[in-house]
Amino acid sequence: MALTREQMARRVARELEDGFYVNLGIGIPTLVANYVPDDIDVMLQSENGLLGMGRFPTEEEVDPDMINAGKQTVTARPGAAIFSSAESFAMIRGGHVDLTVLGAFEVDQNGNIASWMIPGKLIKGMGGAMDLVAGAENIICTMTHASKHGESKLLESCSLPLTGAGCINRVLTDLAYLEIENGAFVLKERAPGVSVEEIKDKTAGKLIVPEHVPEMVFAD
Amino acid sequence: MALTREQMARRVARELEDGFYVNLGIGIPTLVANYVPDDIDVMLQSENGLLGMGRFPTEEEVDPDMINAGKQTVTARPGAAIFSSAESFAMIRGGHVDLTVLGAFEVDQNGNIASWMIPGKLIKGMGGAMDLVAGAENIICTMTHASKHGESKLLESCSLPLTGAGCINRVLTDLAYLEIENGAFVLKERAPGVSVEEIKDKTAGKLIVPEHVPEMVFAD
Amino acid sequence: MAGFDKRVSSLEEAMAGIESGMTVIAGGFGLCGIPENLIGEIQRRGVKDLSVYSNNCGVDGFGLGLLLEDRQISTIYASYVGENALFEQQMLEGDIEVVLTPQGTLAEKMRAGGAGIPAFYTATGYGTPIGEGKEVREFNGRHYILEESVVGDFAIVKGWKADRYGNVVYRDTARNFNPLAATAGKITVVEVEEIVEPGELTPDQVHTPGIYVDRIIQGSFEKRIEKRTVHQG
Amino acid sequence: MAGFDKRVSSLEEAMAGIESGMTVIAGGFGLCGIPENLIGEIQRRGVKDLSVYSNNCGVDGFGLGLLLEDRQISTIYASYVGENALFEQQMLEGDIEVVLTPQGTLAEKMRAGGAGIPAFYTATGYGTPIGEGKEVREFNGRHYILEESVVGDFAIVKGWKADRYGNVVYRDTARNFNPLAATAGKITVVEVEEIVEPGELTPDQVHTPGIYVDRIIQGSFEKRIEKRTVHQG
Repeated sequence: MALTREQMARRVARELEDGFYVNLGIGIPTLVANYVPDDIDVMLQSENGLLGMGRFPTEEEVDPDMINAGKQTVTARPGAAIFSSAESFAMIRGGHVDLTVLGAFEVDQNGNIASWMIPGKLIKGMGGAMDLVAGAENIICTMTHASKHGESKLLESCSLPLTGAGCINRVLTDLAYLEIENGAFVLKERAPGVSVEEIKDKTAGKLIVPEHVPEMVFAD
Repeated sequence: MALTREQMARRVARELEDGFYVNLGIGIPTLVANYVPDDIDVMLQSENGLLGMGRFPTEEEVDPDMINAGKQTVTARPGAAIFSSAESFAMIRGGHVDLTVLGAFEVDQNGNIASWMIPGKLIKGMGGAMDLVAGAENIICTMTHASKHGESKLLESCSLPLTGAGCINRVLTDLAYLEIENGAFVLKERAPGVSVEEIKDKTAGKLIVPEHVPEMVFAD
Repeated sequence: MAGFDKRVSSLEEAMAGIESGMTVIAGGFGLCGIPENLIGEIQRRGVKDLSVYSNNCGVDGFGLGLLLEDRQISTIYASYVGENALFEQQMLEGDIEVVLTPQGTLAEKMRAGGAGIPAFYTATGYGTPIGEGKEVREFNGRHYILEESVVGDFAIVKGWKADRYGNVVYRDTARNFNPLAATAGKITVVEVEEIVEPGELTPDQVHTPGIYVDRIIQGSFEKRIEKRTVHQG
Repeated sequence: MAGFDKRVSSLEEAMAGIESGMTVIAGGFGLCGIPENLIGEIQRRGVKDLSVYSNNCGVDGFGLGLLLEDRQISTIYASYVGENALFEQQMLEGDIEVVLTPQGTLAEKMRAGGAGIPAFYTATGYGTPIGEGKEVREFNGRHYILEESVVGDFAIVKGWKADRYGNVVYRDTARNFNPLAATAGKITVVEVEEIVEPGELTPDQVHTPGIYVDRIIQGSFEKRIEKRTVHQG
């Protein structure tokens, strides 16, 4: 069975370490915040200028001056800091963020990522994504393994305009967790009940399958 | 009679305009603050990170955390702002300071200035002077017209290492007020009792003497 | 002290001098911290052919979206154009030139422009369409592209409080691009919620020192919320 | 929450890992806002051959002047070396390499280093000895030189207050180079006068967000005054 969005978020959350400063993109990455293990603490960075993003506000707390990069109303946790966009991207570009989680349309075996436009179809803009992938050394890309039509999104070479070149080394899809090494996807874990064959079928890029590929385990 | 240091400062102060942000260098330029005309207000910028420098503190007010770029203890006036060195030089480099007054060893007819080192003899460093002369469009250079030995400091070409190239257009010496235009010093005013001949003698660079060169007047 | 009293009493005075063809740098992120009333005044004046630097372009009927309606913007430098149907349409139809610019690069372009830095290198966009045609240079084994900074004819900024000298503080995440925009205008206009007496803002806490600011106006703000998300329970 | 508790309890712990040959970026302007105790710890450790970026080099017997006494510094990047006889002597005798760097360029080198900008153009120093051997480029008819940024193995910083997360505020003009230095260290150590509880520093007023800071230590400071000037009357 392919992972649900929640399971994907839970799997990503296992990569968090105590004391990490983390930037979570829109969509599935945002959900990761709900699954931070109890025994660790992470600090969320929102690129519009907030370090230490807290939960959503109550009705009474809603404040138009307090939003996150997804434009959602949020709160700040005690010990938060607020700053300008220049300072925010100084942090990001300067490599001070420990982990970035973001979605993508395509990733390829050389660590290229495409996530910001589909020519002639969709132009939303890159927002902060190009800075994030250029600045972080530690990026997890979350995406479905293939399109609805079964076309692989893990490619030999991205077909869409790139967001960043050679910057991705970890991918979590609804089918598998993979690492990118030396021009290939290395299959590290399978979603529960998903066969290596299915992953092979849906991976267009070069795939290395180790002898043993463990299945992910979700406690409940 | 050559101008005193105080007269030099008074003459420079006449160039101040209401609402000017001004950076005053060490020495004679610092004295300019004492002669701001009563009917105007200027805001002093100190490059260590203070906009709105006030008077010296009383004994009770002395605070080691509040100094100016000359390392003197100072106060901040109401409406002052304090910031980092990066922000301070953003202001300076970005051309936001209206007037810079600084001393020099030599100035030449092409607007070059030398003020920061005498090879083999004196190396104090340029501090913020190179940024100031590169960033300000409006600079007044204050200096004695000639050395104690009678050697001109207003040259055809600076002999000492430069602080900035082609950036000076106004010079106030103890003998005269001059503007630099098209590769020449233009004599605009004489110190009281100083002859055009004396100024000519002590100016090594190309000097243009208009038909009428008014004498500076000091009220008291 | 007239020389430092930067208060103006009307929006007309606040935007005096803006003309068609000018470059305008705007603070704000989404609809948060945007200079609502200054945008309204630009709309009222009907100046055309503006080049605008702003992270977003508002939404249909609010924020910079207002200037799209009247086709006042010819070129916009922005990082994100989503959530604005009219914008997307004008872009796809070629009515407006959109120079998509990574958010951090956009921020740094403004900061550098204000700081007298004409250009800087960044790894952001290297190897992507954003890097095409730009100089590439290697430093310490990594590739970077050269980006030029920007100075606008006008910068329009939304602050929280200011004094008459033009010292400004921003509130929470309404800060965003505003302090950068404030440094990068030949004429910088700041609208705030409250004008306070000189000395009320602690010097240490001033976000934008008055030296960058030319005009200050007090206004009232709708502060529309783009995505109202609340905590359940 | 151990992961964000950056407090250390001894100077030894604060400077753990510093070795001979490393690059150290120091905050402070003259003797104002200098990390007195961290400098003392570097002296105590006796590490040699340091490259130091600091606006000044203290005075004889205080501040970074202490490290000159024991010849621990091999290269210093500074804008001003006046008021330090030992410094001038070591420089003239070639015992120490001094790379005189314009103050604004020094500040921007630190800021850019922390911000992932490897190099930038500035007009400062063009046409002077500082520009010799550096790339010159013209933008909009003006000449600029290329300056590279810096990241240090350590940054040593003096703050006023900090919380355990490493958020720092500075006091008055003791801010100076400190916030820039704080961004530019692979390991950034901040000594402060007071450690406060998380939440005591208003998020809007934090000068250095904790993400830049690795270690925080509380200390006491002599705060020597270089030029005590008082108002008469």
